[in-house]
Amino acid sequence: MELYQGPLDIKSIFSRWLDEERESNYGAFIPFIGIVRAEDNIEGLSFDIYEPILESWFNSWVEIAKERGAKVKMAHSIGDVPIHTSSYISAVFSPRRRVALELIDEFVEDFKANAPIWKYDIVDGKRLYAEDRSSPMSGSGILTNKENR
Amino acid sequence: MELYQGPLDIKSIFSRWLDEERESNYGAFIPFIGIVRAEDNIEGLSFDIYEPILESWFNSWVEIAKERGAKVKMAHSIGDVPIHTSSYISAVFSPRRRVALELIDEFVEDFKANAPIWKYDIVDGKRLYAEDRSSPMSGSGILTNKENR
Amino acid sequence: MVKIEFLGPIEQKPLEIEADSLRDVANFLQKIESLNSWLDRCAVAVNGEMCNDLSKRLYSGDIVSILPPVCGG
Amino acid sequence: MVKIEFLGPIEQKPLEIEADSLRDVANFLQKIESLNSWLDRCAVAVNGEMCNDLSKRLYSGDIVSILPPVCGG
Repeated sequence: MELYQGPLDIKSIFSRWLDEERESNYGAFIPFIGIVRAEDNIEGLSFDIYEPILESWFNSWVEIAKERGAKVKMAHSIGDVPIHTSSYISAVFSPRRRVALELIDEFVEDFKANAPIWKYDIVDGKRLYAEDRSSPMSGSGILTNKENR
Repeated sequence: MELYQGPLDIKSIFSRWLDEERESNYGAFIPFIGIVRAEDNIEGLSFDIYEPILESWFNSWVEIAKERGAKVKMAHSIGDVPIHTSSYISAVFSPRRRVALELIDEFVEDFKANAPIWKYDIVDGKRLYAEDRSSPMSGSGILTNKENR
Repeated sequence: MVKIEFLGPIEQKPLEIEADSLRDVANFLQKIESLNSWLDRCAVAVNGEMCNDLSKRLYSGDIVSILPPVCGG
Repeated sequence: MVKIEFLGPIEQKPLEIEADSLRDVANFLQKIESLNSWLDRCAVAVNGEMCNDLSKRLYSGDIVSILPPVCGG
């Protein structure tokens, strides 16, 4: 797992990952690249990350992938990322395409739901929490559940 | 659609595609890269392509993608491709990740089933048709169907 | 004359025959021993477009392509 | 003393309190007005590991992290 301040250099990460697994005899390589869209007059997005949990979340996917004979990789931005640049790339390597296609889908969806990353729109140079696009992590609400009131 | 003699220069195709859509305001970019695996003592794979049908097959997917606000791209090798190099890259660009994840799966699976490409193992310098891994295209059997016997 | 071409791994040189429809082509090809193992598993294109209709009319100069099982990627 | 930190967009400085369990932390946080709108939607980590168990024992020096709704990518 790789974290970078600001936008990702997607081409160099992609090339390096391809080289790293060149001799691993995987048959399918599927990267997912997130690009910051220009919408609602934003200048870009900004991200906070809680590394310890992101690390353990990612490691659990390394294990899931390993059980299927596959490998996952991921890089994400910290801080500001201008529109039309990238904040996120993840990838699956697998001997077989079905495993790769299913795994990249599950991995990216679980990333969206449970990776401890907070997103902000940048408008007029200010960070506005992207509340409408954010989801409570699994286990949310524990601090207010009824048995505790 | 791009066809090349021999293995694909994946890094340069990837970089060019990323640049081509840099300003298109897509939010998700998912390439699928096929890498030739070392198995059964093969030296590589070799491919024959029937271009007119591949072109029309690909164009039908351009239309399907367009209806979903997305774009597809594809490159494939003709002739010999050594192990651990690539013969195939396709990609989906879409504003939204769900569309992109679903489309790359459907596109790659239909490619496998219906793109008019014939694969050969290269063993001892000879081309052996990969019959066990090949599938009849949709509409196969028309020349021997019963009403015609 | 209609030209019949065999794609990919089918080791058969192109043929030219008189045919008014794809059905004529099918009847002709069924008589060629070496194609027996292929025809069941082959699809057909006429002039570069897939065709699933045996009644398809053919004209002189048309090209019928015989497409065996595929495996790209 | 247990340290409570608030991640991402929650504008609350870290707190240090006496607490024997995560339930003590929950009881304490529920009394803070400005956190009312957050707690329902927050998950919890203890010392960098997700925790779904209010009876979790806490020891002096433990760090409890409050994680609001996420959106990576």
